[in-house]
Amino acid sequence: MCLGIPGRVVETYTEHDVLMGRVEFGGVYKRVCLEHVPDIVANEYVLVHVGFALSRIDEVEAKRVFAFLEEMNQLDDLEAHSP
Amino acid sequence: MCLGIPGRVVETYTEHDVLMGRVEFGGVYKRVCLEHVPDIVANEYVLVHVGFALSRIDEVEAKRVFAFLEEMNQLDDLEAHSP
Amino acid sequence: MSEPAGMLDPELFGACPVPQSRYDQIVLGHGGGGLLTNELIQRLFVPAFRNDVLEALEDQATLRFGTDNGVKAPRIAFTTDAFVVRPLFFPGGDIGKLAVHGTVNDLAVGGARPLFLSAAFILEEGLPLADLKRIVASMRSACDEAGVTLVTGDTKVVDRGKGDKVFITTSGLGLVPEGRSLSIRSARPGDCLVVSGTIGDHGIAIMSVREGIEFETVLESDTAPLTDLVRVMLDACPSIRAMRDPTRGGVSSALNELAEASGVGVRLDEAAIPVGAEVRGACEMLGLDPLYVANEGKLIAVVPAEDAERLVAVMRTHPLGRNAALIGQVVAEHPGMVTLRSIVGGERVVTLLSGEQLPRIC
Amino acid sequence: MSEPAGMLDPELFGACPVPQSRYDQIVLGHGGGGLLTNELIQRLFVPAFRNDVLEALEDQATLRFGTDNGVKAPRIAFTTDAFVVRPLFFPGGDIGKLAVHGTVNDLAVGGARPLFLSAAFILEEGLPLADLKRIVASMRSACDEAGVTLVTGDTKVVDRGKGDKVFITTSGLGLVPEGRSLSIRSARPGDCLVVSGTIGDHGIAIMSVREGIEFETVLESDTAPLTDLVRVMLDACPSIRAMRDPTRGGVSSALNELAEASGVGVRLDEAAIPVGAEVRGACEMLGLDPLYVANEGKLIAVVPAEDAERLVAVMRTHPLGRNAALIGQVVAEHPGMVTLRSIVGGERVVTLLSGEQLPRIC
Amino acid sequence: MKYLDEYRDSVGAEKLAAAIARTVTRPWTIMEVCGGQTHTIVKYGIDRILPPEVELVHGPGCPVCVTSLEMIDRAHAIASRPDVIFCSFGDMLRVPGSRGDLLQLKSQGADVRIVYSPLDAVSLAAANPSRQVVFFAIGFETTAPPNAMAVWLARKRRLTNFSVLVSHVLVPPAMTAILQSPGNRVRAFLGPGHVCTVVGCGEYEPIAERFKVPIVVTGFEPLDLLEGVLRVVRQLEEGRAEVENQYARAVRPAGNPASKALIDDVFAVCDRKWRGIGLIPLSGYKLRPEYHDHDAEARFAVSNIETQESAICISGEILKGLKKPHDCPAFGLTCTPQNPLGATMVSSEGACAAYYAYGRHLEKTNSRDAMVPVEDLLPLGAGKEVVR
Amino acid sequence: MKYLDEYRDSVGAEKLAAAIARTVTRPWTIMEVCGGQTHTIVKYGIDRILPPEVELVHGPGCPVCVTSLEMIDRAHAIASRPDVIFCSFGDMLRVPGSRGDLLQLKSQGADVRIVYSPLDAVSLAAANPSRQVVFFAIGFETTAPPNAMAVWLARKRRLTNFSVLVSHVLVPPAMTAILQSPGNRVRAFLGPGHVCTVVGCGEYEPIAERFKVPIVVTGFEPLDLLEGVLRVVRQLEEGRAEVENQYARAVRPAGNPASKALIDDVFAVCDRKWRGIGLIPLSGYKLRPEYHDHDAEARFAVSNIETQESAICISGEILKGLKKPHDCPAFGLTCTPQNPLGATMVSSEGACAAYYAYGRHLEKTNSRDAMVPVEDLLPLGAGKEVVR
Ligand code: SF4
Ligand code: SF4
Ligand SMILES: [Mg+2]
Ligand SMILES: [Mg+2]
Ligand SMILES: [Mg+2]
Ligand SMILES: [Mg+2]
Ligand SMILES: [Mg+2]
Ligand SMILES: [Mg+2]
Ligand SMILES: [Mg+2]
Ligand SMILES: [Mg+2]
Ligand SMILES: [Mg+2]
Ligand SMILES: [Mg+2]
Repeated sequence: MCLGIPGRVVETYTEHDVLMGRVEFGGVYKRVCLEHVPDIVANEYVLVHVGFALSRIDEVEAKRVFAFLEEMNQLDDLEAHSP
Repeated sequence: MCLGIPGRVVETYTEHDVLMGRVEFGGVYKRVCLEHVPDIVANEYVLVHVGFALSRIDEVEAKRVFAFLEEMNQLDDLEAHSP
Repeated sequence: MSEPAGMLDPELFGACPVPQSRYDQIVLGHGGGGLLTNELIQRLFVPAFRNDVLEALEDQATLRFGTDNGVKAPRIAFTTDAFVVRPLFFPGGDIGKLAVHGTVNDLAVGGARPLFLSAAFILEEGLPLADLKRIVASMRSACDEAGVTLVTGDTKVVDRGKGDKVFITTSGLGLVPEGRSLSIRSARPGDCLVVSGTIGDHGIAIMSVREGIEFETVLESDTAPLTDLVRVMLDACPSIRAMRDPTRGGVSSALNELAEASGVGVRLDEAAIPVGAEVRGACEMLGLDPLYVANEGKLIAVVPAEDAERLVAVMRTHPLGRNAALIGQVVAEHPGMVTLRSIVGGERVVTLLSGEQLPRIC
Repeated sequence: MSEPAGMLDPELFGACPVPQSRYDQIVLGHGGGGLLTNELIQRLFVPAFRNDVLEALEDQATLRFGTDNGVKAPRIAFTTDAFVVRPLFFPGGDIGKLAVHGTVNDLAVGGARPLFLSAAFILEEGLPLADLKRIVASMRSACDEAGVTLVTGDTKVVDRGKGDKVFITTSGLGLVPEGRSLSIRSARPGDCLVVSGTIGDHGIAIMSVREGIEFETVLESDTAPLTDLVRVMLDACPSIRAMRDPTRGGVSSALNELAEASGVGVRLDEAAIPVGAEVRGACEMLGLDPLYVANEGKLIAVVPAEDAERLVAVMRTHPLGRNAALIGQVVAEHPGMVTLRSIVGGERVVTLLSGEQLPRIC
Repeated sequence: MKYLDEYRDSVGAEKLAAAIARTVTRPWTIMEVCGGQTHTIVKYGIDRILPPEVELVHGPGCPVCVTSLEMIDRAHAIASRPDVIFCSFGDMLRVPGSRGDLLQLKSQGADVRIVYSPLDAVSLAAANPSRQVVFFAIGFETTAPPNAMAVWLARKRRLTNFSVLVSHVLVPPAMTAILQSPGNRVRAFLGPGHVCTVVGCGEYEPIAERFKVPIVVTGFEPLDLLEGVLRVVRQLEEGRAEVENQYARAVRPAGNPASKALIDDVFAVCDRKWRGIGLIPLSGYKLRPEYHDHDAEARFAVSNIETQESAICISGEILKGLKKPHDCPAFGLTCTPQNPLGATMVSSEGACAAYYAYGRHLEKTNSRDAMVPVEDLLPLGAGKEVVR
Repeated sequence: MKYLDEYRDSVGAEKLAAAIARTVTRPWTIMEVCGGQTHTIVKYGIDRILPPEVELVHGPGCPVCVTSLEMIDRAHAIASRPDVIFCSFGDMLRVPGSRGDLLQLKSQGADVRIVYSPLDAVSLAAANPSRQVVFFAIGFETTAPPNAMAVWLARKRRLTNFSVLVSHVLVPPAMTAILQSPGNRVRAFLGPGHVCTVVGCGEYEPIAERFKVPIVVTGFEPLDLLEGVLRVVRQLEEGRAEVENQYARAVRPAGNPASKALIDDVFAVCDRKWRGIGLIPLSGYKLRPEYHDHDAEARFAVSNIETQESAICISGEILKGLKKPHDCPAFGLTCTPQNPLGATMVSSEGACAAYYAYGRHLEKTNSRDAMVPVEDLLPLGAGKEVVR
């Protein structure tokens, strides 16, 4: 449900007292409502659904799955080396 | 001014209390308002302007120009014969 | 329909060849086949695409394809027309039939044997499929009747309100026999003009079912494929110099184009022009001139005077030519202009239709 | 795109070949190039016009005209397409340019040398003449670039609200060299599929300026005439079996049609398919699949495996082929069907677009 | 067609022309008042078969081309409204106001429709209750009964969404204005046959008497016109100035009483501006106050739109018979049916348009001259709009 | 693209799949609640790289396909009005109600428009003050903040011509209904990542606890889904039933407080009918009375339109994870994306449509079977409309 994709905030502005922004998706720019990610700053990423930012993407958390994969790699190496 | 052509009344009827008729123009039929030629009967000719009959065509009067031409013919004959 | 070269001189008309009438937007008259259409073609399309074939402004382009082996290749006639007629179904025909006949006839009057058609459909959302099916079936039978095969096509759909049910563009290919060369540029003073039948039938049939003007009479369009009539004519009378189907803009446009292209005058005899009783009635009623009303399934031929009587006689043996008539002459006077001797003996100029035909109050 | 004969068996499908989806009226999807378009063609147009050339459902018909003298005449390719693109002017092109490229490319991918075009215009009242002039000028320069001559045309005008500014139907004629025979029926298991560049650029460029979806980014259409690229390809690689320009319905439609027509399976490698960054961004944002997005100025070629690498190398030397890539194979399995190996190794079927592409919420 | 074909006979025409030639002894200038008659004259080339002594001049008898620029501007303002279906006779749509013609407005999206009859506009109003249907009620006395009938019927049918923009004009005041013009050359009139079917011949008696001009109420076919000319010439040669009725097959001396009564019920006489001529007192009809609810001018508040005509063209003098189209330096050059500058070029009935279409221009110019450089053209719409 | 491409890595996918295979010891049925996740699974063929013990079943997580037939009929009734511009997300337009879908209605002349965002519909209302602009506000919790923002903004901007037809649905009540169904086989959930960005993870704790099901809130890319499955399988194998957050890069445990506050301001919880499932108590949002002026259902008086669904398809059981598309005799035969009979075929996110599009049907049928004789088809719109 609910197509949501990460986009990079390029700039912010207000319109009718609502926080809006220009957000980039792989080189394409779109107007997005940022009212619910009020602390966002340029170059941060937001998760956008129907032109509305639902949350900020957390860069640290984003790497966790790779840390986990890395662990598995080391596990593999261990297994590979210990017979 | 005021394109008007003779048409043959085919049938009459009333619509919204107004006298209307089906009028033929050289094989083409058109709805015409006959309210101002109230005594018209089928097969008589009316002079129609913008879907409205202005007057009945008088058959006797219609022939007058030809009578006049006929007179001239006779005149011509006379002139031709009398030197 | 090409004008004397000077008429298009940019020095004379400014660098911009956009039509210089009072319209800076398209109005219906630009599609009426008369003066505005002519201006659009002469001032916008011809200058943009300028090339010999297009500038001839025949109803079809005649092409010769080079062959690898150096053999003389056949001459191929190529034509296209868009069909936007409303209503889609009318007495005597429908848009599909018209789309086949129109293109077949443009080939035939150029002396080509029509062989192949393409059809591109622009459909408006909401068109009942049943209507489309009926149109397509009608096209098929028109193709069969005319002896052509529809070999390629395309379909596009546009939003509701951005089209009008169905538009069909057909293009046609035909084979031009070696040695045959009909052209509206080749009329010569002394030639005779022959029409294949009564004029105005198609245009009045369409008008008779149009909103706001409807008659209570069913008038039938005369749309028909002219292939066979043309064959009979050319067999009997190879001296025919040119033919044209007087469609949009009527006889007036076809003859003005001929007069322009050949640099000759045309003189018509009003009393000789065949007009059906109902077409006359409708024209009188609406204040229209049959010379400006569209035809489908009729043609005008230019023929040397010595063959004219014989041509008319031959045409009258064909169902599509039974009302054929000699309607006028090509003259050396007033080149580029069409005149008409009225039934009471006066003379007038038959100009191109200005704008589109509108019913008149006066 | 023709189906196994049984699919059209009237016993199976009833006597009425009208599309039997839930629509009894035309909807936009019928023009989307996907399943509904396919149904319309298969169930309405093909049965009505039934003949060998049309049923081949190539993008162009290849014709041979008999000659009087019995000499073997050249083979002529004939194609038509209607262009209804909105807006008229878009980044990287306009409707006029597209109308020339589209028809030139249909000829080129059939192996023909494009030579002549016709153009039929359907204009809506109120169209600024300046816009028409701009479109026509663009057509002329597109013709010059592609080496074709526009030799005949037509113009019709429709009432305001009965059209949408300009529709253009072009038809094209090209010469097919003796001995050359490209056909979407001739793909063989083992063949490779090559695309000439990134996909989806044109469709996304058009979408990017469409009301309701506008991006704040100017994406350029990739519209281009493929004549020269095709020439280079065929010179280097005469073994090419088929080509197609994946326009409406995108790569998915082109390959499904190929699979159907040749009775083979197609297997794509998602990771190998070139997609530009911005097209990817736009597709992610709107929930679209680039495989279904329209292209202009791109082609897909089917080539025997042994020549594939060389073909890609040759294409990359051409400006229009610099992103050429080998994207999949023809297989004997699942005939008539296109599958794709995803970037994470799973497999799925790439069906025809169902209806038209709509931005998704989910 | 009966009552048409027999009046288009070339043998009869020759005889009548010969009789005229036999009768005439010196030059006479005769005006056919009506545009329909002008049409017949040029379409059939009738003036070419008349003796040189007889000069026909064309009167202000085209209802389309005498409609004032400001009335067209008002029509434009009304038809521009999205809630309006604007209905008109076909030939009125091509007449340019200050901001182009109604066909152009239609091409820009306005709902402008051609009707054959004003009664068709009433039916449209009934069929479109949520729209405002406005009919452009132009015309001479001839068109007054159908237009009045439309208004009367709309009121009777309680079609509150139907209204008319009235720009009716009357013939006798125009004839009087012509006869009173300095330099007037008109010595006799072919009277307007169709107008007289409605109002009869009585209104013309005082004019004939006061100005000593013969007036022959005449029909519209070639033989009618030739007989009309013959009768006028006879009067002139004999020094008479009477009203005669050549068109008795359609015209009763008293006109049509039912029509006159309906006109009286719906319309009142008013001053009226004529394109090319200017204001003529008591020369038009307006709606009576009882029909105020169906008055488009009031409903859409457009009576404040007033437009000055440009002084470029000589159509006023042409309408009065003082000049001919060829006397105008713009004729066929910057002024063509495609781009008309004045009243007499705007409709195919107008004298300039008729000359352009039917060959008089052969003598001086060529129809292809219609294509002239844009620099030479006047700005679109020669008028200047004043909104107060 | 950053935050997308790195989660679509085939090496990582293989490793995760291998880890799952190593972990699993017996069969488990896991439901991904969300249609977006279903989409990823079939698009990337993820279920094909999972060990056979792991069965993924697809939940009712497509907002388009769970919208009730009667809501679509109400939308149809509103969009049919000539004064209305009806705006919707693109994929909603293809969903058939009793009288066809909104694309068909558009093809018949209705002004139906696709918008990318509900805020675009607000702009349309501002740009078209003389029209009624109605937005079809469907969606799960994810779409509630943008929809609420549209209503809030319209009120703030006094756009009295803007209203919304609300058909919002909520995930937790649907999960509860599934777990309570007789014959339920679902032993764990991949939780709806995007829903949780708004509402957080807290609402799922009671469900995990009460029904003893692991719930791993999961993202939408291949690596997300594989990690989600791995985490679920570990819990299952270890006998745990906890709420975990795989999608922590976007989901805060407490969700988005601003979004929750706005939802509370604009919406109130209500009972809601789900297509294919039926009424689930307290499973939706409706507008609060304070926003009554922007309620399209009230404004256009359509709440009396009620429609019974046909009993033909098994989409309800599919939505609850009890059956798979192939268990339906209509799948791929009389029911196709072209001619969908039930909720799960109507959107490309629906389980039946996803199977149809992405290859599960390879096993049983052929896409060309979509072309079936018209006799075999059900009448257009399987539902029956009841207007009270
Ligand atoms: S030709 Fe034109 S400018 Fe001259 S008088 Fe006639 S209408 Fe006026
Ligand atoms: S295939 Fe169609 S009929 Fe069968 S369950 Fe799915 S939606 Fe219902
Ligand atoms: Mg043609
Ligand atoms: Mg033609
Ligand atoms: Mg095509
Ligand atoms: Mg329409
Ligand atoms: Mg022609
Ligand atoms: Mg093509
Ligand atoms: Mg094409
Ligand atoms: Mg043409
Ligand atoms: Mg439009
Ligand atoms: Mg193609």
